[in-house]
Amino acid sequence: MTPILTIENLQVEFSTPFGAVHAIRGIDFSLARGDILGLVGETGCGKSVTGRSIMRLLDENAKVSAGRILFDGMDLLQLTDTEMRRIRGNRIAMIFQDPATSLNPLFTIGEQIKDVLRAHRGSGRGGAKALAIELLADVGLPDPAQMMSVYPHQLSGGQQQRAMIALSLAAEPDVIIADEPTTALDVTIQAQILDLLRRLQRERSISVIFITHDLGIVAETCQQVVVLYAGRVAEKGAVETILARPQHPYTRGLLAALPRPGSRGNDLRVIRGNVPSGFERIVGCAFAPRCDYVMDICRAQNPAFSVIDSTHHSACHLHEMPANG
Amino acid sequence: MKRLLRFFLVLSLLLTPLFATVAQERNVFVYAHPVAFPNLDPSAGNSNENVVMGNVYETLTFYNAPGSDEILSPKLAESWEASADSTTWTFNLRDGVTFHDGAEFNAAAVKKALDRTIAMGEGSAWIFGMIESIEVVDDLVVQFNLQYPAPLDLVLSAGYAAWIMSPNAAEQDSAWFNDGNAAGTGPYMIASHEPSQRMILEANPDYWGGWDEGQVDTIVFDIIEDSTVLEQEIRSGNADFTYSLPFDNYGPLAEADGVVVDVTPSFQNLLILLNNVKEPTNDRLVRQAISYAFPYADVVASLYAGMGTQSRGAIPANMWGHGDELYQYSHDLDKARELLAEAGYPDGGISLVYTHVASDLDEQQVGELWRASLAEIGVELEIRGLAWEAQWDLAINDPATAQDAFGFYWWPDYITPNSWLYAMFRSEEEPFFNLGYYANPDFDMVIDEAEVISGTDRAAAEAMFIQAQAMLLDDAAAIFVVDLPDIHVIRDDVSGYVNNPAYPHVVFFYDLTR
Amino acid sequence: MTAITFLLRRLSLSVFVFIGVLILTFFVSRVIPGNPAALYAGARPRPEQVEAIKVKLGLDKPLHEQFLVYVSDLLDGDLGESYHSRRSINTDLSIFLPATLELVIAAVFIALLVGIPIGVLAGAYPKSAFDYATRLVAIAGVSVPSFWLALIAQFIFFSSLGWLPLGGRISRDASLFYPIAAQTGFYLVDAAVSSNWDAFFDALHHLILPALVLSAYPLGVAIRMTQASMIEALAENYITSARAAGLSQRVILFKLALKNAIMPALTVVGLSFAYSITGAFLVETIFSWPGVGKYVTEAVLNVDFPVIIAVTLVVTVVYILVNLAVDLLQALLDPRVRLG
Amino acid sequence: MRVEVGSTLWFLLRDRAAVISAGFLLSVALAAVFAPILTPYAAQGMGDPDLSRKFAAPGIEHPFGADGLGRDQVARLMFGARRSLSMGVLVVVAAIAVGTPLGVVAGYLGGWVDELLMRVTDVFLAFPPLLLAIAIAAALGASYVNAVAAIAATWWPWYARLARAQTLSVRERAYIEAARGIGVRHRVIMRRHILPNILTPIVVQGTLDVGTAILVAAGLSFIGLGTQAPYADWGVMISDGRLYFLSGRWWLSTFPGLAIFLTAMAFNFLGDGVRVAADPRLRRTL
Repeated sequence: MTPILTIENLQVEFSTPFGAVHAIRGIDFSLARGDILGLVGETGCGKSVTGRSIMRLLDENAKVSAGRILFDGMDLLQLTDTEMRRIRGNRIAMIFQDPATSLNPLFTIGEQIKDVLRAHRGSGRGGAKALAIELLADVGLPDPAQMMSVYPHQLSGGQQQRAMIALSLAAEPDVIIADEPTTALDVTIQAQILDLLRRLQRERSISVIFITHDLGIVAETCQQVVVLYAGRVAEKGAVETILARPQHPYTRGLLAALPRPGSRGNDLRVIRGNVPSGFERIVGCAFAPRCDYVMDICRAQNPAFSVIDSTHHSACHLHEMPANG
Repeated sequence: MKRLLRFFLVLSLLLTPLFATVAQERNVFVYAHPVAFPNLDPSAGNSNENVVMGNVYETLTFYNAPGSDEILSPKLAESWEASADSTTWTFNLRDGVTFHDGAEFNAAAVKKALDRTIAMGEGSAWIFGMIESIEVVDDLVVQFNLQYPAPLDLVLSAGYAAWIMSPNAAEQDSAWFNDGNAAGTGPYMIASHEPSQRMILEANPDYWGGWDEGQVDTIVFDIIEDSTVLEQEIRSGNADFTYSLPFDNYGPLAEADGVVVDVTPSFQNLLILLNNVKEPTNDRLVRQAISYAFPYADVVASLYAGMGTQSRGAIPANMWGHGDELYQYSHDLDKARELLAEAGYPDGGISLVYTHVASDLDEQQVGELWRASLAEIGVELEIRGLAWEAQWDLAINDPATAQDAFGFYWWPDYITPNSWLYAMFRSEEEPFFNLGYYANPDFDMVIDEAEVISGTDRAAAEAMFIQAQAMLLDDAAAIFVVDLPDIHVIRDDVSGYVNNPAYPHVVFFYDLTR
Repeated sequence: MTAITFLLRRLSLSVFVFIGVLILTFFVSRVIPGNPAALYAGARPRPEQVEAIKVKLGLDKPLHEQFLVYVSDLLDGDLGESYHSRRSINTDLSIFLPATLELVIAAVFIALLVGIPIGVLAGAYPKSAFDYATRLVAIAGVSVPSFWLALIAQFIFFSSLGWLPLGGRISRDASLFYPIAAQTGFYLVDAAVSSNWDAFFDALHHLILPALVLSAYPLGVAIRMTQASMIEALAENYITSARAAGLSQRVILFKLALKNAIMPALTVVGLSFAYSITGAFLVETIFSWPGVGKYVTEAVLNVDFPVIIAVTLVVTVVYILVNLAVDLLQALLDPRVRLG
Repeated sequence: MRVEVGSTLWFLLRDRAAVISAGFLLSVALAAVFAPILTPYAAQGMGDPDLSRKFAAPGIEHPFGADGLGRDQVARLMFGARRSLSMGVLVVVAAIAVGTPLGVVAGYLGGWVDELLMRVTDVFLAFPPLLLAIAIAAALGASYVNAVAAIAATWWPWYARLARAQTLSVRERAYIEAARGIGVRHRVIMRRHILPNILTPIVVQGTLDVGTAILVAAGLSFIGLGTQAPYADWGVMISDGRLYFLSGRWWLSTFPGLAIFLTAMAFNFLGDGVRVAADPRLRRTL
């Protein structure tokens, strides 16, 4: 089965008055149909930029300097603005981290859903309304008909995110990119939203890219995982294998930092040292300065992917060492 | 609603040509008027509303335009006579005249109207100060008893306060008149009035003078304060008559098609009162010196575009009391220096303040030209523009802090030389318009005597008024700058227009045809 | 905060401001040099007339007594009479105020109609040629002296092209042959409700040029404010999410972002409204527009202080009301502010 | 918001419009200062007439023509610049000089002093700006100085407000608390510690305001409440020329109007540039 979304050698740069910032230094991964793929890494690793690159919603000073994003046989990077607009929301939708600011404060939930329906379905008024109410019911909002005329600020955080999810589902997309959709929420709510997402993904057989810094959520939610570090893929593969047998020292570090079940874990900075800045030209492995197993080659040469097994890849010179085979 | 709307739209389109034909049947005359009408009460108004008064109301006697054989002609009075001492005047009134409101014009109406004006005591009502009582002798005969001899026939021709309104109107207050109501005997009636914007007069069909073919029957006053707009209105033919344009614009305008620029002498002049009390202008020599340092020819030629004339004495040419032989100062800087030296200022070193009405560019430029000339004899002139009342206030408060030179326009309430001489130069305990504090007992004596005999022996009075002016010139009490021209612009298809300076800027529309 | 407490607080502040303005204007205008009684007496009054009028007008009384008299008249709704024309100021203002408001509203309307879309586009495409052109236009708008622009506009549209009338509010023909029945004093409104379309178009024809000239300043302000708040609004997350939902640029700019951007822009409308009234003072004179500005300019030249005080008070009230209306409108537009 | 002068200047220099504007303003100022040397018609610039050149049209001798008293318009403009420019600057300086101390006092002391001062500014701000200036100028009498005073009287409340807001933001800072703690007198705290820290935004606002102040001053002069004859500023020149503007003598009002327009624009561009350059958050829009 061909993946629905394939990213090949994606590189993104930001231009600033102080020079270019390399946010993504060449990443590859693909999303299989019906899968949930977790994209994990620390702040600044490029995971959100990857999501926005797919949607082509990068800031004006950012540019994709190389690579392809293949979706359903098209390279998204080659589409015209109008063609891309027809993809957004319609074929690929996005859910954001902070529902409070991602919903427009001045329009009712109903109006915002109808805007999306109008943009992609061109549905008649009555149809759009019925559809919207159905969606609101589906995402588990109480009294959906009344929800139509409610403003975002009148909802709780969890309700806002449900509304946001309804919005993203409105045009029945094939892919949803969920960018830290639960980070801003309480733990109990977080679980509810994750349940909701999983249920909807199953029922509607949507493929999801789940951007998060929380390996715990990845473990509960995803089938595939891609670990990013400093704009590069450190390790990728099926969730169970990677969680069980992490190969990359960075992934190991992340897992070691994972809090025990029940406590809330969002501080991953227990690995010593700092993430390299985007301004730096990185020679060799980006993780080398922080790596406990660093070797000379790590400082000289960027490691290629080693195939651990058919679904598991890791970029580390350690794998090339016969002793560690 | 929509259908109704459309119906009216169609209706109005259909009616438009109809209105146009109506317009052609009317003989409309448009007076683009540069100022609003301050007070439409005929008893109280003494300013630019006179053009309305002069067409809606009438006076008993009428002051003829210069060039006529007689000074006065009959209007609502057909004839009149004075007692030998000119303290009792009898007027025989015109028969068969009715007011616009239907009331009959008669002696009782005249008495009621003038009694009202005198009782109110506003505006120019003071010109009737000599009247002791008014008696109705007969239905059409009215008699005035005076406290002292005075030329009452002249007084009653005045362009202010002498109007006769209907007895019903005489019972109203000023507000009633200012709302656009009126009831006179004149050839026109007020049809509509939008204050400060527009007034429309329509012909009084029952006018005692009757109507002929071609006379204008509808008068539109458009109040347009802006001289640029005025000029464009008359140029384009939108307006038929206007005045008060910048002097420099009349030349080019006269060459435009369809426009006549009518220039005649007026009874108005510009003078600069000099402070006769305060140092250093209390010195006659200094006053004479700065009089010689005034660039008369430049002012007349440049600021007034050659259309005015340098004044000779206080009284304008063409008016009785004007002296053709009086001394005229000229621009003579050598003489000015000489006089200054004689006064003890060999190198000048004097600073003077000249005030003028802030919005009056002519008065301002008079100051600017004078300043440049004074600078050459070492006299510094500060030019200060003020609101008229502020300028006046500064002058009357205290001679010691008053301005040294006061730019001042003067025109007569009724046509007598004493309007100038008494008001501006007779010594007073508390000066009112004698704003230069001129005080000369000899001068006072001459004009007082002249006033007494002016009702009976006008020639002798005139000689004395001229003699009094000679004293003013000798004392250099003021700088007599320019006799202003009356300049009116009128469309050339209108005939019958004659300017009458006794009624400034009043057009007697009844005389016009086209 | 409920609507009622909000309104009450604003109103009580406004009353305070109004009293302050009243006191300030009254005393400033009484120190103006000049002789109001002489002004009232008309051209070249006699001394006794001036004295009589001084008594009649109460100008012989001490200043604080004059003030009390003025205030008690004001409480009766009487603004007094002009010393120059002796006309009731209430009557005058009932004619002149609608004229000015019609002009100012037209100008602000033009400014918003043109300025907001331009500001939206300039905010949406920063650093484009359009953005730079817009900056130039906006700065030119707030930098051009209105009275000079009025002259230039007359020169172009009246003298050279002959397209528009030089001044006035309505043509003579219209007022003679199809006069407007005065209801509100707003000619366009009065003509429209009475279906007097000839007069309507005539009045409109007269309104265009002064309104355009007067709109320069608020246009500049509207452009700059809309642009600035657009830039801010477009950086918001909900715009990103709208883009992610595939909404069209038109919907994003003119529906979603604009509704958010318009509120800061609206507050400035209150301010630019006041500026336009000020601008009208100079522009009205040039266009012979019979409004408050022309009225008060003449009053100043004549030192006619009852008019100066009255106009100041009335314009201040209009200004306060406009700002109040803007606040209320904002509250209505923003569901986050609860009204009751 | 204390900003380094150096970096502000560096960012300012990157704003081409601001640099051009500064250059333009500098040359106008130089023309004003050195007018007596630069024009052969200096006496006319000061008001002396030359009736032989009355209404001379623009030409080689008088590039901008001559006015109703024959005075060279270039010379009049140069001498007029002295008044127009200085009026704009003086208005802002006077308004800052009055408004800033009041704002600092109100913000620092708080309480009833604050309440009173803010209500007074409310009153002043409720006036349509030109109207109050007109009334005050009429009360004081028409002159250059009085016009400046009248406009400044309507302008100071803006600076009082700004200074108050800035004072409130620095009042609670540690070093000021400390100074208060060791008993430094209020006056000293305000003058030595608060004032220097709030000056930058006030100066920025001042630069932005000069253009508008020039416009308002020109407006006052236009209705005759500003500079008095024989001197002229640009507003007076427009006003004098207006009578003849549509009668073929277009040059009288056109050039002084352009002078005001360009100068006000230059101040606005410069002010805009300073505002952006002094504010690190706005710099990225450069």
